[in-house]
Amino acid sequence: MINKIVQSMADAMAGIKDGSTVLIGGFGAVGQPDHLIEGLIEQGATGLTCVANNAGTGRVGLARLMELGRVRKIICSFPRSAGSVVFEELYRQGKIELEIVPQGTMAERMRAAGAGVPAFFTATSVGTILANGKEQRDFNGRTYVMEHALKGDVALVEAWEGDRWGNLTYRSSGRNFNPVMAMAADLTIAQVMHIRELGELVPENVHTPGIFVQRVLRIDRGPAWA
Amino acid sequence: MINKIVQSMADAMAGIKDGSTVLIGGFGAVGQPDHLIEGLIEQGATGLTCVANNAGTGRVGLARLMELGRVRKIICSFPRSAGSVVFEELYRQGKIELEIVPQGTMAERMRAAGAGVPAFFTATSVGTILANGKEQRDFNGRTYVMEHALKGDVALVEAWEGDRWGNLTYRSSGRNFNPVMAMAADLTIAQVMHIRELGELVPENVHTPGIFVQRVLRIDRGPAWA
Amino acid sequence: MTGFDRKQMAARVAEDIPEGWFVNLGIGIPTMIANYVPLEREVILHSENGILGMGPAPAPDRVDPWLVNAGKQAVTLRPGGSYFHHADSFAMIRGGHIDLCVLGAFEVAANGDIANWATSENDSAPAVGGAMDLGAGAKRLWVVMEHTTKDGGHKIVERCTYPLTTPGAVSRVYTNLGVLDVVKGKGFVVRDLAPGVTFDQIQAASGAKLHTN
Amino acid sequence: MTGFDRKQMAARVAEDIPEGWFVNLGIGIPTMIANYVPLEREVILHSENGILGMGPAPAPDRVDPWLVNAGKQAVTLRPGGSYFHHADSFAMIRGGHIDLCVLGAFEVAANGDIANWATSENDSAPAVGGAMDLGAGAKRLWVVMEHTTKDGGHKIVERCTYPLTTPGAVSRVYTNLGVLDVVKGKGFVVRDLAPGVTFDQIQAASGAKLHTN
Repeated sequence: MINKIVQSMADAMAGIKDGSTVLIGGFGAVGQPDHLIEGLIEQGATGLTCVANNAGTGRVGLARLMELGRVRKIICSFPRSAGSVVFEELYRQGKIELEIVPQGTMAERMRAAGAGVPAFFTATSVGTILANGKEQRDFNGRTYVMEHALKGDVALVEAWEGDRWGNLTYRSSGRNFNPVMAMAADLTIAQVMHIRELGELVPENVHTPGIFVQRVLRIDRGPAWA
Repeated sequence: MINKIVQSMADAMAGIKDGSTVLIGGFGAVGQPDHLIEGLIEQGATGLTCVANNAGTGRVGLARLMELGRVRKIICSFPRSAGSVVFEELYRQGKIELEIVPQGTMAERMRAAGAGVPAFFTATSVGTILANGKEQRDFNGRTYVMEHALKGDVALVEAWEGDRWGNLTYRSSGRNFNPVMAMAADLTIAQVMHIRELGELVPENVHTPGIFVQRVLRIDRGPAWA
Repeated sequence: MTGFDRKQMAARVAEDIPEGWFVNLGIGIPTMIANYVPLEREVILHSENGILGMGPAPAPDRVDPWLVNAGKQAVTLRPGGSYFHHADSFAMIRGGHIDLCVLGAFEVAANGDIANWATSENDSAPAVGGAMDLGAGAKRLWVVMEHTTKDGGHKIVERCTYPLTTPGAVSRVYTNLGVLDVVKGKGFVVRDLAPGVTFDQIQAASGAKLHTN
Repeated sequence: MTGFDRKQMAARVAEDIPEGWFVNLGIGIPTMIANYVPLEREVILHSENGILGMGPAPAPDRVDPWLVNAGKQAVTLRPGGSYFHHADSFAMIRGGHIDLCVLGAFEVAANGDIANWATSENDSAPAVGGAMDLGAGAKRLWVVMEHTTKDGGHKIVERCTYPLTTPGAVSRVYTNLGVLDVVKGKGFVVRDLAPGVTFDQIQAASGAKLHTN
């Protein structure tokens, strides 16, 4: 019997190696796998490259992981959210590397990694400093830059429901980067609000098929999110 | 009030021009917009380039459109289905142009067109005659070919449900090429089994958001498909 | 010189958005535009984080923590709305399916260049978000902003001095002083003046030549 | 020389597929493999037309016209199965998420090349379908086929003579005479012989050198 449901955070985090590229879902607090990030802090892997839309806020979660010196590099579109104090400090001190990627290019680079496309062309960033050093090329009279797939060793995602085959659904705008990151990583770990019996999810409405998911951990995020 | 629901086949087909590239959904009979193809036959546009997985069977639908001399070129992955007699005849007589595309490359080329990606790289077809004349390039030690976006002027798709904003759902394996083609065309026309009130479709489970759909026509496919 | 206040600027943009358009609104004044499009004029709002059909902010006791806009504010979903993932959301943008994007800006140039994300090439950690995708992908890019900086510096310029977000993308600018079209080969053309504002006043507040008609 | 019949060939392949694999089965003998994987050994079948978790053929009175496999035959969906569109389906294939693909073939060469879609470069209208995507994308490609053509021609060859589907992709071949591994730098290695078949017999039926061990 296939059973991707794990019973403990330790099992969820087992085997994440130093130097891994970790994709972290969410857009702000919504769809962010808070508990798994805490689990990663606990687990101890270091020298990480983290890919997330934002560079953490306050001194918890991703910000805490950075503060502990465990993040070598961050790849994101919007590092300067309100309250991204830890990142700003580390960046000023030269203690963290930053790669700024336009949000849509970031999503598409991960989708490409998941879909076996090593590189693609986009008009986004053409004529800006973010295109510096990138190959450019004209198609039908318009200029595009070439962007490369962005693959993860690990993806931490949040979902609404999950089953033992790893099928996931998302709630409302909690979907955001999560399905794309699930596709793009070798080891995708999902924190879910609800475990469903196999067959309970409507086959037409599975948002991330289990082929993209290796581990599912049920988390109680509390009544505010229920 | 936005209302993409049209009341007649003539309204559904209005404005399709000679020389158009027409994307036709479906995989075999499943998810194939049979009625819209009949509508296109009636409508009269000619010199068409048709993109579909198969090259038609029997002497109805796409095969009939070809038999009437209205199709200049067909782009497909599998022209030689059982019963693709019309295509075989025309092709032997040099009366129709054929572009064979691997099935996944065909889907991805349309998805790219819909997503504003003019070209991408894939390992599919490398080392085969289908890669002849295509640009090749190595990424991380593997060779890939460059493939171009495949855009439609018109897409004919079949869906299960539709609403007046153009939101669609698909049933079972009837989804196949339809959502990808809906993204890739300037004018997407959907034949649906059921019209739903706005708000009846669950927002998380809309399969093709209305932004990709211009016209919706209700069709009764009969009890076998209900 | 009276001019528009921020609410009036948002309302002025809203006037020009026809029913049926798919529209992405940036953070700041652009977000306020939604308040001035009557619900019965169906304009479908897109949000980068995977929403079509965004509605107004919820009552404080009806906030859904799972539903935020690109500015991370609580919003609602209208009947007919839908959710999708980030790659699909940006496929809509990059693929040219969004009829209109309205952004704020630091500078807009006579050639349609927009700068709205970084104030220096040496900016330590500029936050680009989805601005470059929207600038390059939307069918139309309009800007709504104050006509000048707080200390009177020019934001309507011949050439941008800040790093670009997208070259040649802006087709219209709404400011507290009026509405300018950006016309290829010509530059800024005054389309409308705010109440109590004269052409000479809006020209004096601009760092680029303005044309009439 | 007895050897396997078609059903036994399918059953022999099925033996080697472990629980938990995502597997795509081509048309013909490959499709029959599903009948020999017991449902309690959970192998998740993928179909190019957007299905994961395909189940056996339905009873004739329970056919769902919306649900067909890549060969357009009626199938069922197992609990836990899901549907998705063609681009997502081939993202699974191209992205290396399918553990195993089993195809039929005209020829398999000692270097792992497979030819299964066209019998001549001048073929008027060859039908490639998803074979090249599967050959290039699946983690493993196995072939199941008769060891020779009906008139005794070689299908196990040093070099393919027909146009390739994918170069260097095949890692194992199941035939009516036995099971061959394709080992890089070495070629065909006999892994198993069908009942009543000797090494000399299988070698004699092959157009390439076979190795033991």
